[in-house]
Amino acid sequence: MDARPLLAKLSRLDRRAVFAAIAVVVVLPFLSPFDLRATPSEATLAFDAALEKAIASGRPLLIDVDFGPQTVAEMEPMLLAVLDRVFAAECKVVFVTFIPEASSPLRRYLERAEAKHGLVYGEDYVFLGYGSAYAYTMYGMGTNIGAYFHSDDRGTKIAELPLMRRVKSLKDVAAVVNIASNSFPRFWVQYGVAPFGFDLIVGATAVNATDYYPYLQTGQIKGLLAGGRAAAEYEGILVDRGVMAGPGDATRGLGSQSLALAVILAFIAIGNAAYFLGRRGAARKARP
Amino acid sequence: MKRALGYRVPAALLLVLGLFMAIQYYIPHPIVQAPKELILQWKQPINAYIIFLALGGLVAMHVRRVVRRRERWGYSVLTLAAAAAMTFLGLAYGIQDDTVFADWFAYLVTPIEATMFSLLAFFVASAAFRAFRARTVGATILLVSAAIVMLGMIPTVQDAIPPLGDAAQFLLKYPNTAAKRAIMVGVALGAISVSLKAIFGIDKTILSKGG
Amino acid sequence: MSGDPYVWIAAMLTIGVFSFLVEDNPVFCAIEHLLVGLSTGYMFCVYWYRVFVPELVRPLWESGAGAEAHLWVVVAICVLWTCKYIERVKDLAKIALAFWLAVDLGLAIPTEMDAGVIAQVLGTIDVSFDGAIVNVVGEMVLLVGTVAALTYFVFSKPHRGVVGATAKLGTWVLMIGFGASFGYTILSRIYLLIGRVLFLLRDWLGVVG
Amino acid sequence: MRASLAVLGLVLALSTSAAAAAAPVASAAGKRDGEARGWFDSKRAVNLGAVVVFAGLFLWFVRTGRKGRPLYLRPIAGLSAIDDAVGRAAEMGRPILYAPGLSSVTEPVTVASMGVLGRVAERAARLHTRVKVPNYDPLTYPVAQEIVRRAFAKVGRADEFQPDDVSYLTSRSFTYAAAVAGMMTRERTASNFFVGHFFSEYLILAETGVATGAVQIGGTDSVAQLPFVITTCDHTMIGEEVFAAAALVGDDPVSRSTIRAHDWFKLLIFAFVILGAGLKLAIDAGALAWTLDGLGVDGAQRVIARITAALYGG
Repeated sequence: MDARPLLAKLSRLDRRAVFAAIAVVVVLPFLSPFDLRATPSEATLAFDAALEKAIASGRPLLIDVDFGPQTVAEMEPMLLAVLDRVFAAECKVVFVTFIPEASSPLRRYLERAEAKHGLVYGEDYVFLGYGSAYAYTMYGMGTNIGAYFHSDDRGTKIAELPLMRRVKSLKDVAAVVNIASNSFPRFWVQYGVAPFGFDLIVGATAVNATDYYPYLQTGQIKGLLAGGRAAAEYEGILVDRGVMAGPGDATRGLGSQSLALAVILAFIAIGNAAYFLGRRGAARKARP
Repeated sequence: MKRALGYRVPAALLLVLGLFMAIQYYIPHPIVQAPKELILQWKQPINAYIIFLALGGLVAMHVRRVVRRRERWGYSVLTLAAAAAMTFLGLAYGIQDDTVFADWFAYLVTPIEATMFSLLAFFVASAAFRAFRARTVGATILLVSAAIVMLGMIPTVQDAIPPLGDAAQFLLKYPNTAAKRAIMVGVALGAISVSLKAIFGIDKTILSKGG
Repeated sequence: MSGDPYVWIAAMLTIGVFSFLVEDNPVFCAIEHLLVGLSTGYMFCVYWYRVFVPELVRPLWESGAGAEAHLWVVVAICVLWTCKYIERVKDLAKIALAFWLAVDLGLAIPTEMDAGVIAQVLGTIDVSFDGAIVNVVGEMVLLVGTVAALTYFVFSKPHRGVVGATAKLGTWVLMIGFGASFGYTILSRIYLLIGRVLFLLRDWLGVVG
Repeated sequence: MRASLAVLGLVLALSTSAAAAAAPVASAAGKRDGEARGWFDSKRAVNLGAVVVFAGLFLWFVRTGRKGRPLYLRPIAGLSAIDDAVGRAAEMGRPILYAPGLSSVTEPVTVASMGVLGRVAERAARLHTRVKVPNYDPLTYPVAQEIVRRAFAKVGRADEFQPDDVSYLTSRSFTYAAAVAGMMTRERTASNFFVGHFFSEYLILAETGVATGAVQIGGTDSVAQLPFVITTCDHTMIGEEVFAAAALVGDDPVSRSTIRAHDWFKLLIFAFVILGAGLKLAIDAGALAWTLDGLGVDGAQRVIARITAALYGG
């Protein structure tokens, strides 16, 4: 059976066939789920170590959550894992966000965490709410948080919150954790770490994370969770450490992701095979 | 007078304030930092006002499209209705979590945007299928590098062939960082050069002398 | 199967957007225009309640003429910017634009030099050849790769001879880097699709636990 | 204006280098209370030095550029392809799409994009072709409109310019992606330009453009999106090439000449990298300590420790 006409047809395959294949492969694992464990990468181990160091210091943390509902699948598991870790260790945390649509999901996560860990608002954690003009506020918070957040998300004045009396500026926090689906970590480096030099720990989507490897290498960020896969790796670490009862959504998503990658590689192979056969066939036809 | 206001005054403001914003970076003294802090705080309200004007421009465009019955004007009616409804809900009942405004955002805007975002999974596959063909040396390197990283990221493959996972990590850690670092340096030099050109009035595109 | 009408609407909209993959159709066109309209309303209200009123209108309203002087500068800039839409005084808007340009472009010079040049150059010279062989090779690749890739961005010398060869090597380093991050990005894109699939299968149809 | 520019440049260079020289005195005063309160933050002396050197090179090449000496600059792929792309759209009688990216016009890359937009709009005006510019940023929107209007006027076709072609859509990235994808498919734009800063939504625009069969030219400084620009565009301007293209596009000899400043500064970076890496290797291998002892320098360890902290503190 001469494979060439089949492969030739495949190389001009309509992209909708590729779309259909991806849809099938992503849905399948959820109908018959299988649990896949991922070996943690260096960046994930650095993230864990940096967060543990910040918790051990006993000083409060600032967590800046900048992901909207669109990137929930990849970023929510990261945030939930970090919340479990910091509150299990009774660490005090100040939350903030620089994108408006992150506020309401973050309130829901914090309400669930408050119930789960028995937290007291104002003492164990504070949510400062949404601050606009991100880069400038980050730069300003380095010296004076009160100037940019007169009151918290619930409208109470900063001075009335016990935790905020301990956190006047970013010099008073052990580390800044930025879970972001956009490029805000880059602004934290440029307007926060460069001028003020505190520890920055980043959770990002896979695509933005490849941007931050240079920052990890230069030490400008101390740890990096790179995408949903790193979230699954970190879930594994916390499950082994007994902080999380069982694997979260990120681990379950690994199945879909692995199959989808395999399908894309198959299409790339087909495309190249057809391309070379097409060229060789044309070359043979060209010879007299 | 019109000539001066038209170009020379903005150009002078750009020169003086531009140099100040650059030089303040090196002078922590409060006399310099206080005005800078003030200027940074102005950004938020001015930004909001500029957005209102642009939204007004958008609404005006859709109204013109309806009035002049341009192509697909029916859809513009939908846009105007949606904008009016959302604005009314927000102004009348507030925008806190428990309002209809928040529900509309959570159950109308968010799913559409999240699904648009998820289309990327399909487009990244079709782009890979089309573009990763070993036509030239550069395209071949791109293809091989992507294939190694993809294979290295599949947990079963990584456990079956450990060196593949290491190769993927190597590519992401060293050549990828080298490429990004060179691009970042180039971009930074380009950005500084463009800033200087604008501040010193060499590049007049934005403040558009004349015309 | 979910009984909540909002979930049904969200599911219909999700399927409507996916239909764009097959081809552009009136349903997607309607959803797109609906989205633009809703976003317009959303942005107006969010910026009105969260920024414009608390930062400018309320302070001005409460303290009247005695407001901190700097708020009047904000008003002045807003008025100047509005002139862009009034034909006779159009050029006045350039003053507001110049202010805006000065703040961002002025601040870009030192911050770009810090984060874009100095940090990256210091990172490049911080080579450490101790440790495993793969790290030593890696550090070499990183050092030579960065220099070669930067040579690709040399504009005033024709890419011939030594410069040409280095720039060629630089192009290959760029291609390796792009290939690696493209491959790595596919992961997060698939997670996005997983998020929508979970919404349809779990929240809407209730097929998945 | 030229004289005042040169004088100002000198004043800038002198005052900042004087400040750099006075750094130890001023910073010592500032250091006493831990936080740099004085007139100079010594932690940023290196940054200041680098900026002063770049500004000096820049102003030097502004001067030589004014003398009008022809300067060689290697061709930039995306730039030379503009004319063919516009020609193709004119032949097919279909509009051009120009997406100036998502950053504000006050960001350097968008300023560069406005320069390229001016060239594209001018070519399009000459060939009676419409240029659709969907905007994400409320500040870029009126500036882009002004630039396209000026391009049509410059070619004497002010009447053919349709203001609604340059429109503001929204400041939400995926609403913008949906609207532009719809625009490309329905208006059947023949050539698409994506020049500026993009985020994840870029691939939605570009893949939709490829599906419509359009010729695509891309240029961006966003490192994360470059892999997708490479695989979806016929011509790509990588990072700094966007800034170089903007300098070349105006055919202004002074702007062209400033690109030499980039290259000379890169030369300094090459030298610094080679010396810096070499010195680090010498320190690691202990060669530096050995030579210093050989030369009878006492306290070699203290000197090396200070060098390591300064250069490789990281």
